[in-house]
Amino acid sequence: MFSGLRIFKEGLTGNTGWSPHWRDPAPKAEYDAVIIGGGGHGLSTAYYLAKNHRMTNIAVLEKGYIGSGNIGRNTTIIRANYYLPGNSEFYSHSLKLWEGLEQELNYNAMVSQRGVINLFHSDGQRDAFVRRGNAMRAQGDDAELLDPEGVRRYLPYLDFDNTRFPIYGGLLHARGGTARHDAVAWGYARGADRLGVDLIQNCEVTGIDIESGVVRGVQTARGPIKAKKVSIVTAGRSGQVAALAGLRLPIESHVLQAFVTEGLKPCIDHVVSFGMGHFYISQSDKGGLVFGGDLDFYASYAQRGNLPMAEHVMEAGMTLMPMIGKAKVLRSWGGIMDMTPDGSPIIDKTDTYGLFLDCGWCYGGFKAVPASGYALAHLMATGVPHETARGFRLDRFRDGHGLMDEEGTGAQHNLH
Amino acid sequence: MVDLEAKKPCAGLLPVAHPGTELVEVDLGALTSIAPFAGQQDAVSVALQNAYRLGFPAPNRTTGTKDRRLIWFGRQMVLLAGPAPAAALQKNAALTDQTDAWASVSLSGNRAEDVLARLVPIDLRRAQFGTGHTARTLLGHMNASITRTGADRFLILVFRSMAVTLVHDLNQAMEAVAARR
Amino acid sequence: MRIDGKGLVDRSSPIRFQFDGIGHTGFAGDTFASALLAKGQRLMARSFKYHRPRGVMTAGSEEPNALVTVGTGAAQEPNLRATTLEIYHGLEVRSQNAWPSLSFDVMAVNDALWPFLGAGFYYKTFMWPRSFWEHLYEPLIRRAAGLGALSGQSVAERYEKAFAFCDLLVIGAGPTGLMAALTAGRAGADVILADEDSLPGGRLNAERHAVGDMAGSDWAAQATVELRAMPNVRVMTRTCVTGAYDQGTYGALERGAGAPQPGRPRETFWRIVAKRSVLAAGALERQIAFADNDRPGIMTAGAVRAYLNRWGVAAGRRVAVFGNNNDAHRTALDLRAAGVEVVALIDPRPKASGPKGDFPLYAGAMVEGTRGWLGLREITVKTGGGIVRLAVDCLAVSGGWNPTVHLTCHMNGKPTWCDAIASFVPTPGAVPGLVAAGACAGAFSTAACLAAGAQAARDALAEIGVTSAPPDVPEADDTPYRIEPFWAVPGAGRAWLDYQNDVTLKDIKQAATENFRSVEHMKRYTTQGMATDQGKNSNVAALALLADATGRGIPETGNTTFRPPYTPVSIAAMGAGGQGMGFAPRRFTTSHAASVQRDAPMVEAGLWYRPSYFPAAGETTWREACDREVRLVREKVGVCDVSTLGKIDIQGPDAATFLDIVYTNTFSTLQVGRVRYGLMLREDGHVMDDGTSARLGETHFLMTTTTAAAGLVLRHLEFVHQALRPDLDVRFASVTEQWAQFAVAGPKSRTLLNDLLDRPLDNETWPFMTCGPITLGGVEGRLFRISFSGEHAYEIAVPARFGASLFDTLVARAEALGGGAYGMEALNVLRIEKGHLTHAEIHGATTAFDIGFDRMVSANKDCIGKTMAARPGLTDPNRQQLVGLRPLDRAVELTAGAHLFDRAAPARRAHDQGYVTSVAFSPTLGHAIGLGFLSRGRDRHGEVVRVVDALRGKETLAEVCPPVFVDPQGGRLRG
Amino acid sequence: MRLTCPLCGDRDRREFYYRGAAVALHRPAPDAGVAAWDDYVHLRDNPAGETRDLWHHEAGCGAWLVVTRHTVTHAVLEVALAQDEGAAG
Repeated sequence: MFSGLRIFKEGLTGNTGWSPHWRDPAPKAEYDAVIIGGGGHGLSTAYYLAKNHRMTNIAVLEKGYIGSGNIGRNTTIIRANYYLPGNSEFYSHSLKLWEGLEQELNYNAMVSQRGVINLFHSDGQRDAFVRRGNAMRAQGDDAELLDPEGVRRYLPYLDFDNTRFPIYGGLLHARGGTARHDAVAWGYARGADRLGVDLIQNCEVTGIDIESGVVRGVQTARGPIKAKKVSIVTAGRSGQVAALAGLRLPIESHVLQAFVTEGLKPCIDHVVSFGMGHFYISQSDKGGLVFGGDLDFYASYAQRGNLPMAEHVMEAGMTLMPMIGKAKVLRSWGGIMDMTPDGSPIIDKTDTYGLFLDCGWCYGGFKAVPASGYALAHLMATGVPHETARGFRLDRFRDGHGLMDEEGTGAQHNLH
Repeated sequence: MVDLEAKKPCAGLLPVAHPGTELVEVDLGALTSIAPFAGQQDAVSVALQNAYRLGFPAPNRTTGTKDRRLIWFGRQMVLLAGPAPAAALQKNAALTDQTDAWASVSLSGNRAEDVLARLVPIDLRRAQFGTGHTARTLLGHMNASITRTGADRFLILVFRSMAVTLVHDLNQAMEAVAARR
Repeated sequence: MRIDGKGLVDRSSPIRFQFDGIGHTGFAGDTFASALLAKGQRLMARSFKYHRPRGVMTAGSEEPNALVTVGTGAAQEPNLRATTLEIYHGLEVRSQNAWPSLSFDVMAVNDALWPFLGAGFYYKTFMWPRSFWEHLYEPLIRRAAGLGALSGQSVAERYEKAFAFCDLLVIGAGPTGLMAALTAGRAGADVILADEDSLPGGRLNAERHAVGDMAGSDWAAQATVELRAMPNVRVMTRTCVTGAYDQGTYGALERGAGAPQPGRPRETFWRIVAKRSVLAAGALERQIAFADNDRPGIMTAGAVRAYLNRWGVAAGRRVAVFGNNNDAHRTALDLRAAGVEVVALIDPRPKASGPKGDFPLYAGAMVEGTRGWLGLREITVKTGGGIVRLAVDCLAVSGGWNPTVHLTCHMNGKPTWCDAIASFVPTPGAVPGLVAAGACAGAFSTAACLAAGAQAARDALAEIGVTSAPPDVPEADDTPYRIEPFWAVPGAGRAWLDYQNDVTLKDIKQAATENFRSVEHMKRYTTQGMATDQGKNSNVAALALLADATGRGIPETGNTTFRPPYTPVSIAAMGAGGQGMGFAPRRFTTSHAASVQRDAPMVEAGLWYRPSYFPAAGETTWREACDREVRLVREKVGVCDVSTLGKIDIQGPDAATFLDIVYTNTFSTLQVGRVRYGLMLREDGHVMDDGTSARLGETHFLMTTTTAAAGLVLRHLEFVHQALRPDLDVRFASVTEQWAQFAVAGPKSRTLLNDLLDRPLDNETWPFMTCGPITLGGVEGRLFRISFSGEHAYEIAVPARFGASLFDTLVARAEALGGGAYGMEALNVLRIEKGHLTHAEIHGATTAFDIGFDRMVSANKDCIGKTMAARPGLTDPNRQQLVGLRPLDRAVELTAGAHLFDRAAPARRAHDQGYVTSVAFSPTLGHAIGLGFLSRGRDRHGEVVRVVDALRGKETLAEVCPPVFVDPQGGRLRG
Repeated sequence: MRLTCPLCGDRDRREFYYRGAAVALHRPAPDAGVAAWDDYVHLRDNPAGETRDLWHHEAGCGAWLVVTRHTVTHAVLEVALAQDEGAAG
């Protein structure tokens, strides 16, 4: 049990009583269920399988180390500000899970509900944000419309006078905010481990065994493992892993860059996003400005970004809030995004009995971590989709029912 | 009846000069884009030769002189600058009047290359981009046509509506280059 | 302490500057660090977590400790490295992250609490009660964290970006880089030599090595002169290459020198494209972990030599040297030669034999601890003969040198462990086209560097077909570098690794205990290597110690990834040009000045500016103006600039066939001189855009697009042609900019035009949806009888040079007829009254079926998007369909973005039936009207729905009706 | 990233617009069936390796290009005009 008291006691006794946050077990020959991918979604799936469905003979198979994928390569934003049915209820659920996460896991993931403000810059954009805000309210989440003066009260440092696209107002989502990304992975890992889940690192899956349309297990770098149920939870590599089961997915992989500056005294207290170019920013508790923008736009697995997009992101920052100009970018990185034709994810069964998919998170995967695991665990355990994730069907593109194209950019993967 | 008055794209904006560079608006005369139809490029080339004694320019090249010039303008397209298009061209190519579509400026001076290096993502130094070379590329965030018309002189075209941004961007770069020494 | 006669600073140029309000004097060539050290000031900063007093540790951009703030007001710049900050007259420097003062910082209480603040302690507490995180814990943590502060004001200085191209980029101007640049320059290659320092030479300026028959620094100066004289070589000092990107692209940051000057950019961010590059970035010295190894006065040995040899500054009066390699020994010799007292040379290698000097050499000994809170006073040395305490004010430490491999890792390359130097070296080929040479490749002697630089340049040039003569490489020191790995002194106290982030050896061990054994886990759990130096000083040691703690070798332990930028880059530099209006081009119509003159507020429409409304005398609100403008169009005649709509010239024998492919409806049947409304789908079956196309000739069409989609549609046409139907003979040219086009709308529109046109119009030859050439005052233009307002209307186009003049003329004539100019607000009302659509409705997720245009999808031909539009989900009768909305209470307004619910249903998602897209007050009808999408809407005309705008706290009931409010039969536009 | 446009030469990535996999060149017949159209519009091989995709030299000559390149190394192997690769290819 982690607590302030424990820290105090350990501090007085030389910090000798700490133990591993999770075990490093050898893989067993057989599990009831195997989750491929030890990222945020895979770990939360394992946790909720064990916690909600009492499935404890399960393993998470991770190619590298726990949390080595996008859970550690994002801009740490959590929010429930989607507007289309399917997304709306899911992200709403996720935010509720975030709100109790640390107590649930006994791990401080620094969930900080500091408020997300989406700025808009024209009447048309305002109308679209009002539509969104009203959908959020109808879902039971919070949303507040800010006029320019309202924005100024929260964000006095924006350039209100000389910016290329003047600020018409903003949509405030007070319960949105940030979380410490790595700690989310570690908290779920520790939680799952305590419930008996085997977290197996350095265990790449090299094959998925299927007989007569039924999944039987997986081949791994550490030998074959039998399993009655297998889930592919490998956003960023979904296509490669799904191909092991003969699946071709509606996914194209793209790099999304993010940036962090040197530590600074507090200057940005919210999550702020610009409406006329992809740019969003917040300040970490350590003081670094964490910000990002749009995809690099070409299919890539390289986990690194290109200069033109980096420059574009910084130019957007300079037109919106030129007070950040003298902050220095310390580090940039690129995550690999599963981009789908409508910009929304997939949590579904496959045509192979016992084989499940959780993928296509585009660049909304971090905020979805709790609810994705919750929903996938439900689907794996019960065979039916969780009520908050019924919209994430794999076949929606083929039949056109329930597309969730929040951006309205259509079936071009990189435009979402 | 009405008497319409013509206004230039950069009216009131130019000229500007800084140590080492000068920017002026230029009047190129009529501008006509010529896009040969399928298989007609040779025919168009002959027509151009007959009408103006100008060859159909290869990609990234310009032919002609100040008064009559053919500027390669992109895939399957050249821009005729100066005279009105000869009727003979009509049957072999799509001709489109572009006279008013572009703001045309000339940047000159011994620091002109340095100025453009702040805005244009291609190598415009003389050894790479000599007189008679042209490029479709970017200038800042604007699509542009850039042609070297002399040892230290460039012809720059961007959309007419962007004249203010063109002059602003170039002027800023000219100032910055001048301030360097 | 400044040493007479030493160093490269200009003693004849004293420079006055301030630190925390106290005046100091240095010399031209000094950094802030060297000038302060010359005054004997060691304390310069505080650490991040424990607020420990800190002094300068290095002499370069990798400095982890001595970070300061410069300037005030908008010019305030935090987190500058004292070690690279060149002093200038009037420079004002302030310490940061300390309160109330640098020498007395109350937050240093954290240092006493260290047992409770170890690695990752915050993950284990601050969880109760839940609401305390945002309200108590987090604000406290945020205030304590951070380094310097931004001013909160907009940047006022200029920054810029630039492009450069070369055959060979040489990164680093030390012996390797200078020799590479000389070799390539002499061969005639196009060379850029970039170095982050203000003075080329690298370690040649910091050591006493000779090159050929002259001092190394003199050789560097001479080489620089030669290079600067070559027209094919650009020497870029103060320019740090910060990132390696694909296909030979590099990012580089150039700092402006000296005091800020008006007009002169503070920084320039370069994008350098190089056919080949030589990385000659040198090496960085690492520390040794021992108890309290972070006190002001403890520095790298190389830094002590640099301050001595380059800046003529003794970093202390009584100096000890502690190092595990022969290189460190030179420190003692250099100091002694300059007359500085060397208290001891301590080498942990039992068999170390050092240089002979008048100082004791302790072989097999190690520094166990130190004392001195604000500055080093004493070190404790464990020797074979027992513990020795030595009074010193400076300790020069060397744990060995780490090649600066960073750029070779920017494209996901992993460096290779090299036992000989106990560090990582670049893996060849990690960055295509880049070769690492000299110290950054593990060759540490000056002679080896010179040779490697020459060879690397020759090899690189050979690859791009440039031959070079075998270079004349001068002779130089070739002393072998001998090192035995030595990472940490055993002992109990806290031994720092990452100085700035206060990560100690204990933290690494605790991370390992808690199973953060992967190097990435260790980094993220302890924050090791995440400070502003990104682990340049400490990562290698930290992972060696992690390897030790986990019982693995260093190669298996692996390392974290170096990512761009190599040194931090200001957002203002990389985002230069974006501030203010520079973010995107501004597009102005020809009528802009006239609109502004008429006091019209100009609003952004994509990149364009358009007039919102034209206020008349006595009008105090936009609504008054808008209502008047709507009425004048409906009753008289209005003029509106519509030039921003996209116009695409389409010509060719197959033009008509082509349009049949991109439009849902048929254009091949359109008569010459006629215009038709067209609908365009994306291949996924949703509506892409709409607009009219006019047939100007048998093989000549003019397509119009919406303002926002002009570029997108042209790109789409080119795609369909080039990628799908290259067999069709058709050509496109954007003519949006060629024509200034104005809507002339209203019952008196023809009257107005007939006053102007050289040949008058009549309804027979110019019925609705016709087009043709016209002349006015001899100017050739085009006329289209089309209508977005629903009135009898035309759009008249003239070459753009006449646009301003024509607008003035049209407005004047309209005013004479009781009409006038109208803006975007009125345009919007007019189109909503008519149920015409914009991107509020065609927002990318609607289908032709949704907007009631499914009959426009021709059954007789294929078109883009047709097949996918037939998917069951896109033709589901339950889809939300376009409807009109009228409030039951005619006095209330509707609001766009409100959602629609059944009259009796709660306003919850499960009952959501649709939403309002566009609203207007209709002066024609005298009440509010709206357009929206409603589930099964077309079947529900006459029903009453609940319209809920929870955001605005508004709710009303509205009647569902057809989406055309005015003149549904279209009599007005045909009349 | 830089691409060598067959018409303009070596150019910075910022001049180009990216569309997606070159599968878009091979538009199915209207009656090809649901699966063929789903394949065309939605499904992707998405290789971690060599791929062919479509780019538009939007800020240059206006040509649509088929680029053969590697999605892990970003090496560009070939750039061809879409007009030559399209319906025929």
